[in-house]
Amino acid sequence: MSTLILVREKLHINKENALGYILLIPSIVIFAVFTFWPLFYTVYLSFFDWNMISPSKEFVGLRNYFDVLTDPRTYQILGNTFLYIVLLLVINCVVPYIFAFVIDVVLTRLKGFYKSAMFLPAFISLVVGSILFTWILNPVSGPLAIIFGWVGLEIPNWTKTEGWIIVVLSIITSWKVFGYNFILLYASINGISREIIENARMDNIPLWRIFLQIILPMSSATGIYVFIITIVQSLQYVFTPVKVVSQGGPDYASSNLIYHAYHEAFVVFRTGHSATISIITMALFLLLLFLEFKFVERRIYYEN
Amino acid sequence: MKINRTAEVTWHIIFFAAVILLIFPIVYALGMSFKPLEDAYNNVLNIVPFQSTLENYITLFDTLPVLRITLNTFVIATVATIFKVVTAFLAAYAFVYFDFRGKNILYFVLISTIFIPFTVTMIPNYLIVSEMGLLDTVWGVILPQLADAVGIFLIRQSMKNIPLSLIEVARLDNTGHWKIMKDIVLPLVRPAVTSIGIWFFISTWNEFVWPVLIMKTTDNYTLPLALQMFISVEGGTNFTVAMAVSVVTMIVPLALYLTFQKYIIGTFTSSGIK
Amino acid sequence: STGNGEKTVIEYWHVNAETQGGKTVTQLVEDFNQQSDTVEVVAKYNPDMYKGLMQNLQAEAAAGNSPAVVQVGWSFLNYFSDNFHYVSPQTVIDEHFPDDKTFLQDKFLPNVMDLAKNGDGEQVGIPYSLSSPVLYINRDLLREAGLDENGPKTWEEVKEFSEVIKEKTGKYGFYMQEPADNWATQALLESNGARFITDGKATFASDEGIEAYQLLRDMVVEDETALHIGWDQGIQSFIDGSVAMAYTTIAQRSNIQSNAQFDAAAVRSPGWEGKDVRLPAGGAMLSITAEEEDQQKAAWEFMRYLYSVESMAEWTKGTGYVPPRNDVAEAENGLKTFLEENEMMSAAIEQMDGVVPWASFPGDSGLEAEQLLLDLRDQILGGSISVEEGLKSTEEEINELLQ
Amino acid sequence: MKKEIQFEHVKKSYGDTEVVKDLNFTIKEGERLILLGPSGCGKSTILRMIAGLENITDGNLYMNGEKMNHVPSGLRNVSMVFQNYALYPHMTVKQNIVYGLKVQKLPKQEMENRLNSVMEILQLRGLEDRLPKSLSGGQRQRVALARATVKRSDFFLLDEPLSNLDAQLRESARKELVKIHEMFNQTIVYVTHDQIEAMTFADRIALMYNGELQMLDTPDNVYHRPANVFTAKFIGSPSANILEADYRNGWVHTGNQAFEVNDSWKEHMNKQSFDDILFGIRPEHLELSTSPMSNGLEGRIKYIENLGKSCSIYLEADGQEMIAVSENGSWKQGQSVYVRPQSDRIHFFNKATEKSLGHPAERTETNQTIEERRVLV
Amino acid sequence: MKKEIQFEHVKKSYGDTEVVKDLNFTIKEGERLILLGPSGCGKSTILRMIAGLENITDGNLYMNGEKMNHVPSGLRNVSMVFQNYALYPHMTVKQNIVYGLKVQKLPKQEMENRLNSVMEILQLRGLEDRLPKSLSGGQRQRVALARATVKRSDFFLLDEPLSNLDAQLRESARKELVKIHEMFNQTIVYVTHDQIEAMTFADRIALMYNGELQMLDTPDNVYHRPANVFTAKFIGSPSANILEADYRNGWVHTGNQAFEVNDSWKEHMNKQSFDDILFGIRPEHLELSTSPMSNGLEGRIKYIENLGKSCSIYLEADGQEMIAVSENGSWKQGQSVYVRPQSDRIHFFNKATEKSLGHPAERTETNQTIEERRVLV
Ligand SMILES: Nc1ncnc2c1ncn2[C@@H]1O[C@H](COP(=O)(O)OP(=O)(O)OP(=O)(O)O)[C@@H](O)[C@H]1O
Ligand SMILES: Nc1ncnc2c1ncn2[C@@H]1O[C@H](COP(=O)(O)OP(=O)(O)OP(=O)(O)O)[C@@H](O)[C@H]1O
Ligand SMILES: [Mg+2]
Ligand SMILES: [Mg+2]
Repeated sequence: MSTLILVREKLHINKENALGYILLIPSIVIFAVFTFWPLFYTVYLSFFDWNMISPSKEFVGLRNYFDVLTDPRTYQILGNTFLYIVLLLVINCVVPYIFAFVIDVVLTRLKGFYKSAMFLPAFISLVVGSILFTWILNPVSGPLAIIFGWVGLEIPNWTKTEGWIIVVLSIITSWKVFGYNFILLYASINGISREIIENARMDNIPLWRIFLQIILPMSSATGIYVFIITIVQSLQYVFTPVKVVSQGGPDYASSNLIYHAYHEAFVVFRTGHSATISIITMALFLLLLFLEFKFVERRIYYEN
Repeated sequence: MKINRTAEVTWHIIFFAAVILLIFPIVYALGMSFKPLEDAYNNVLNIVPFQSTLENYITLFDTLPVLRITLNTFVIATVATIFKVVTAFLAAYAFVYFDFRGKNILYFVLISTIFIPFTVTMIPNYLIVSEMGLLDTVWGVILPQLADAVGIFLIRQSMKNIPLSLIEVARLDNTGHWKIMKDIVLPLVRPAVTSIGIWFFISTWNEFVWPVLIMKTTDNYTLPLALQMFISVEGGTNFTVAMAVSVVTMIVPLALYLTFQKYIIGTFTSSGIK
Repeated sequence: STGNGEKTVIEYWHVNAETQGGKTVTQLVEDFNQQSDTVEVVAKYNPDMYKGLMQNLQAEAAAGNSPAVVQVGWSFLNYFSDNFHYVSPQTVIDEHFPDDKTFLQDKFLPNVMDLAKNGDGEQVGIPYSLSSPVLYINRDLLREAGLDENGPKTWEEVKEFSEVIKEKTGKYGFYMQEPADNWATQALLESNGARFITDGKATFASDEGIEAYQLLRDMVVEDETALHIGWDQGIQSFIDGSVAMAYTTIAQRSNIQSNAQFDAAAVRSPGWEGKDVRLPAGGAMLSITAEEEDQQKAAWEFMRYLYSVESMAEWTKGTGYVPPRNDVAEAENGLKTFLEENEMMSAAIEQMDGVVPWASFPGDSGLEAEQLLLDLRDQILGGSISVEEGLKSTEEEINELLQ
Repeated sequence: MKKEIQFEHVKKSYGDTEVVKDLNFTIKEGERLILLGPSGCGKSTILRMIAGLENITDGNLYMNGEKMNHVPSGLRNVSMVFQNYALYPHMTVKQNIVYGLKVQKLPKQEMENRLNSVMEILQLRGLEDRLPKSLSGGQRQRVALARATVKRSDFFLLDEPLSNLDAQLRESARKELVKIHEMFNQTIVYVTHDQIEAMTFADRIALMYNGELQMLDTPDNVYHRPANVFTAKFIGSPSANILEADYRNGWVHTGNQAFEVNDSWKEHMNKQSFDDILFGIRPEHLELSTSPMSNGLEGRIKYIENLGKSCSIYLEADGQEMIAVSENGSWKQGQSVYVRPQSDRIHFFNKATEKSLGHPAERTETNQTIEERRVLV
Repeated sequence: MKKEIQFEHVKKSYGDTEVVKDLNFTIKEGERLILLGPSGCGKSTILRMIAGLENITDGNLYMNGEKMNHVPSGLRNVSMVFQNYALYPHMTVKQNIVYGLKVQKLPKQEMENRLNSVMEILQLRGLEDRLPKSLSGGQRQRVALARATVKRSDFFLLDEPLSNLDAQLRESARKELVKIHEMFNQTIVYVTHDQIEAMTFADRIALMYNGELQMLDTPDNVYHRPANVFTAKFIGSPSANILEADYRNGWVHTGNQAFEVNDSWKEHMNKQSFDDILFGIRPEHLELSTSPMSNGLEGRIKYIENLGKSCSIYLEADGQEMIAVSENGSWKQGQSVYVRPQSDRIHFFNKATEKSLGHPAERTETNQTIEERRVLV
């Protein structure tokens, strides 16, 4: 009883905000069980050398961290991850942002058509997308190669070429999420008061400025969501095409941090390493998120 | 709002190109699902099959209890979606409209989970699900997928853009929180809720890594697992049947989308907040 | 099949996609369940081949559960036996089925049974599917290029053929499968006299090994007569006639046979001038992972059913694998007619005497070692490292790991 | 090139509802036109059409003599104060004001000058770095006004730019607007509900009702020579008295009473008699007395409204309601009083069409230039 | 339980800026209080504090005699018209209006009745099913007003509820508000910039400036007995004339001229003399003549502003500016004229504090009840 009161004191629970806590309970329970517990377990595992089944776990302290951080491969993969992020940010954040702006603000016709059509691929699984693109982009036999062949062009052997593989895998991922991000941004831009845009148009402000200086800041609440989610996508969703198409190859050229963690855990069964990579990945992106909260959040425009 | 004609035409060309790029693979998949495999290999350019055949679908329906599997998938996707959207909405509401200690930290912690690699949670969650005796059950597939902070994130962003005065008016009327949620906040964040709902639905619908682990019997399969059954590097993938599965997999979300398209797309344009 | 509650229910984990015998598995399991009063088998398909199965098994084991019978790919033999709980089939037979005491001895050739023995010589399971690499050829293209339509016999010829084909038809000459394993590479290298593993150490960087790999590399990098792409895409390109020859598993037979619109044939795996062909066995064994006695008993009952002549024959027809039992091919109730109708199979069956175990690096780091070789393949065929340097340094690295 | 705005059969519909009906008029170069009319009559819509923010459903709009129907708003050289301000919510007050200028690449010095002067005039000093959401209603409105004025475009559209300001500030803002106007001679279209504003600021007033133009004339004429009943009643507060009457031989009969008009009216009415006309007189043009007057009507005070410097007297005369105003507060409810319409300030309207029957003195507007009309406000 | 609102040393700051400073006053039960003051002076903030939408930084707020600082707004029985309307954008006009009633679970019939009557009064018929975004500015405002009135709560806060309406509609809306008030006797706090509105509607006027209460009194007193210069200048249009003067022995000296005040003033000023005081007189209390008058000042007309029914005459007298009004338009710019302040309408202020030096006739407010004060509007 007294502890209950103590907890209430500590958490500052009163009649007005008690409901706030109550509303959070379902989320907290679920996350505690299915995310935080596993997370602690993983942190724990990162100090062991283990393959998850053998009865003996060897405590190795920080050696896994040392191994991972001294492995040049880690940095190659970090570089790949970064490349994925940059590519996806361009294809999946910048481009749909511009598209959404132009379609909503600039165009008068075919808006509905574009909206529906671009959204369509969102319904297909990335596995299917990966298979399809592997087929369509087959550098020798695919339809695209054949058409290119007519005009004497060759498709690069992307599955086995460093750089290209990341580009193509990013395209596959984008194909699925592009429309979704587009629709989100569209909704957000569409919510901006027309009169504000009209005022800018009346001042003969060039479209690119309207976009950068009015639309972007005013839709930044959704914008930042799409931005962060795109980074997540370049980590997590890229996984499927990597797994289906290239298994991280050639020679890790298409692996990213998550795939690599998967690779370590489920292909070569080095659970400790995998846990370590996961922890490092998380730490890295948490830092990013933290910076976002610290510095970007303040500049996001919220109505309240 | 008008721009000059050439610019407009240029934009239309760009958008058409984009649409073609985005739609082509779908059309191609559709075409392929009606081709004999032989045709698929040898006539890659004809998107519409020379000789269309239903054989791929027949094979599929012969091999698997497709309806049953579709129903499983539907139940899983629907339950998960509803649950995720509701919890996310409630949490976002708490974060936006209540002031309590540790709010920002809690929010940050929850949001940061979207960066947790699934490799981290997979095995421990398998242990949990197994411990709960939920292996090979719908709930075993659903439960761990519920921990997804993306919804909280998006809905909160959207809620923060509702002018406070609208909530104030309602509060003056002594409108309870539940009613405010239902009648005012929800309609105003409908674009966010709809889009995250669609996203949840589609991603649970298409999820395969997790169900592969949990589901054992064919009767409990979900559609993406059915797809996996036709993919094999060693024996050669039966692309045309795989595409037939893909088409079947696509059909339900697509049908739902098309049915509610007016509403959904309408939602995205019904702004009016400002 | 009816589950009347008294039947022992066991799980059978397999990797057979619909294109690779999945139907047959379903059929066999169904038939088995029908005729058995005591056992009910539930078959679970594991996508992503043996690796996928191993992953799932890992999770299951971590959760403290286990299926009764699993397919274990040859390359996971050591990893599996080191890390998972299993019982040797003979142990189960000895304990519960005195009648079957000699079943294994009678029905299997010793060299085939040996495939399922781990580094310590323990019988981990029973070979269930065997495959070997064969050379598929596009006879139309060979003819067009004025080449022998029976295909090349040696790797040197493969190289020459490819050059001619490239020159005459503009098509690629050759594609060697590139999955996430070194199966085909092993065949290429060991046939030239190299050995992947000698006394638990990697030894592939011998002169023979280098020579063999060099040939492949030259075709890809120098001559550009061979393709270096993913497996799916390679097969796609062979079937649509863009590549004249493909070196891949016999398991692709039905795919190629039914989809190629040219005169396709399978010929024996090429050797090296004057040397014996050594082909690693592909496929899998069945191993008993059941922990309880009744489960183990049930597992054997099910396995015995799977290894019957009729079942084996069905299995072979459905998968394109070579049967591990010595008497199936000739038996009337076996494959006799089937083989007569499917010429391509004969290449694989004929070369069975050259089959050797799939090199599986021992110890905890075995899988890592395997991975290093895969990375090496990308490096060599991508042209980023010379064959000699690559093989040598990788060998060194692997040996370090294995210590 | 004349900074003129011309409406030619302009119509605007939203779906089925026609909100602007067949508009035909010209706003002259450098003119200060006030758009007046009840809420929802289409004023904002007209501004938006001029600005190019709203498609014209039918008809043509000319500016500078050129057809503008499809010219993008950015090319029309207009600036506008929106009724709901439309401030950029993410920009500070200062940024809001100079943003358009920055884009136009105005020299920094010039920009500063304009900014400073407008900040001063509209009393925005000290708010430079505030975001709109932390401004009061009137402050926001002033920022919107400031933003539009610094642009100094040829056409200046204002949609109730001062509605949230107090009388003093409103007056000074209006004066500044006039100053700016005199410097740059823009064509100004100004929507307001404030009649004082209309009277003091307008060169001409366009009075709208239900999407239709009721009268377009100088404030003086709109006030003194209303073209129809609507105009008479709409302009002036309290509203003009409109009574049913008959006109016979120089005598106006209303109920049982009658009064005689002056000679110029008699001449104007051309010796004709009219049954059933409407007789109009503004409250301020009624003389009020406790004792009977010649040509006066008798009535009874129903109630009195005290407006500070004057009061409105509501009375009943012959069953019809009338309002009079008085500067002294000595009137009592229920009292019997006499009112006399100032003969030169009365109006007659056709009862059916509600159109004016004209006025004796010729309207002066047509032969008066804007400059002559315009008094120094 | 009294529907009273009491401010006790109430302060409100946003960060460092104190926008309401030490407010102390009581709004009586059933009173119609008008909050008046220049833009940004804190009127909306006061309403929001009453409504419980804004925290009180310091001091106490009592309603019904209870301390309300932390009572949630839903429990205060308040309805409010927001300055920016705050209509629910996703609800139709009708839904907007009845939403609050639905929440209160009002019987359907009663709801319908209230809805119908308010739709009628505010002329919203035909707009029932429109969404706010397809309404004109004034229509939105009326919906906001309708939504607040149907609630009939004890406290009724209105933040410039009529600013976007035309004079006629404004007048009728105001009358309806009065009717509603008479039926339900709510305590009304009403923000407006319109002085006519203030004068006709208010029981008392609270005049704010810069977060401080300047005067709280009846309209009559605010107009006739301003407590300070600010009040005098703020109320009335054109603004009151304030001239620097000396008072000596019944004579007011301004520049080189002087005039004599009447006896009651002399008595009031208590035979004292004052150097450097401020003398105030409203334009409408200046008699204007072309010929010299006793107790008149001489001046020259600088310009004339025509307001329709009257005109404002701007003149210079002894280097100080003055405004007078006249109903006749015969004045000419540059003309020399004489003005005479009506002796019983003049005001004197301390030059330093700008506080009034009082008026001869005692203020009447204190011994007048609201009901007595209230005229039938
Ligand atoms: N969030 C805020 N932060 C800082 N200052 C604020 C904030 N909100 C309002 N203010 C300031 O408080 C003062 C009072 O604002 P308030 O809205 O009460 O004014 P008001 O009297 O209603 O003015 P108006 O007649 O223009 O609506 C203004 O000067 C305004 O700039
Ligand atoms: N999108 C729309 N759909 C339908 N009707 C509309 C739409 N927008 C405006 N209207 C109607 O058009 C009419 C004219 O609107 P407008 O905004 O021009 O009025 P206004 O004269 O500016 O009124 P106010 O003085 O109240 O601002 C109004 O009756 C309004 O309801
Ligand atoms: Mg308007
Ligand atoms: Mg305000």
